[in-house]
Amino acid sequence: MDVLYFAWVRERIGHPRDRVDTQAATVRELVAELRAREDRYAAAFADLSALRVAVDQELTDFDAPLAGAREVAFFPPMTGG
Amino acid sequence: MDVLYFAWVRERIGHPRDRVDTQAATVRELVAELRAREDRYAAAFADLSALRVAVDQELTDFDAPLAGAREVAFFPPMTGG
Amino acid sequence: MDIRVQEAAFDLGDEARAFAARQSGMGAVVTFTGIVRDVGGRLDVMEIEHYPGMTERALTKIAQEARARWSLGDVLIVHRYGRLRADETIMMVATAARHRADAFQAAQFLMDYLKSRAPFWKKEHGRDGAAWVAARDEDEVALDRW
Amino acid sequence: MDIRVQEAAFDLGDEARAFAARQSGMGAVVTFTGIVRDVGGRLDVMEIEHYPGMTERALTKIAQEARARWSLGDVLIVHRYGRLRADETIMMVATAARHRADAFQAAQFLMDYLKSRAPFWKKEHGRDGAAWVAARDEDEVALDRW
Repeated sequence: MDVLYFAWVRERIGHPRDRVDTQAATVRELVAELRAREDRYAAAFADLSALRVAVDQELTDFDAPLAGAREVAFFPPMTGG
Repeated sequence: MDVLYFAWVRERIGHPRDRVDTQAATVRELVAELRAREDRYAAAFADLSALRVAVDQELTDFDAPLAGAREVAFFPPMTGG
Repeated sequence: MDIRVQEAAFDLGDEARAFAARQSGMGAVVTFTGIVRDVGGRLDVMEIEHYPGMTERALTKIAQEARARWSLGDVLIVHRYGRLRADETIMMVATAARHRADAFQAAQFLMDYLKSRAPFWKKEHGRDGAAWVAARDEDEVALDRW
Repeated sequence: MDIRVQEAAFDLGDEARAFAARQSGMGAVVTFTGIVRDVGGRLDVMEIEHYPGMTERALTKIAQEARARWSLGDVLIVHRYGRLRADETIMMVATAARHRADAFQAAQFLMDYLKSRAPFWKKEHGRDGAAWVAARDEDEVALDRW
């Protein structure tokens, strides 16, 4: 599964994407695995209320299932326009 | 006093303005005088609810006083934009 | 404020570009353009009559009111009169503001007032004869929200 | 629908003119343009990051939703990414409709959704360093009206 990071999430983690091999059933479980990797991951995922998530390029929430997902992205609230 | 007509009021009366010598105290009294002039005036002023009035280029109502007024205009509801 | 009542055609793109270019520090520009519609291919000419003198006063007053109500950079109103053909631009308003809500609100306010309070009258000349465009009740109702 | 996500600059006037020219029978055209604001002369560069692929999907979905809700002729969305300077155009939406209420409502809807639901992030680089622009609570609240 590809895990993508944008804006300050990308900066905090230090790179824009990881290739992840996971059995996580939900986004929340995936976040727990990522947090356990290194301090910079723990820092990036410290406050989930400051983050948004997309699964296969659709906005969703942290309880979304990951079955069949190819791409998960984490980023701060969007500021387009 | 100049009395101006626009749109179908002008067409019904047949010309765009009259020079009027009047003692009318209000727009309503001026309308009564104009109605008495000729049938085409009576026709133009038959239904005041279909008309709007401006005194000295400011929208007002038929009870507006005419003291000191230099220009009164009658026209249908506006359709700009 | 740039308020023009003119017979000449204007280009929506040129007006929008020039308006935006003369703003400073404004993050939001909204434009509205009214275009002659030919419903069912019946329109030959849209004739627009106005009340010279009062028109400029009414538009200036509406624009000043918008600037008093919202935090705006600038306001543009261009309105044509005379004989127009289908697809020609009739009029345009533009507003600039730091934030989009002000720009949108002010542009809608300008349009609502201009529709019912600026002395313009439209007459459609077409295949079926000529007729003055009737004011729409909903245009009068639209003023209640301000 | 014309939806573009691009690094290249665009001209608001050219886009507005071209958009209006390809409508037919639409009496109302509304445009919104977002411009880089330099608050207090401190901005050097506004960097816009986006999520290629998801951005286009999100904008298409928002435009389709607008067309489902209002009676529209066409919808344009142009949004840039990359490094922008003060006074450059960031993005633009345009809507065409027979009547002005639909064009205004749809343009505001597009803007409200685009602000908070399209994957763009802004970072300001300036005299005081660099900082990501924070989302505004009022932009999230603005979605509740639709």
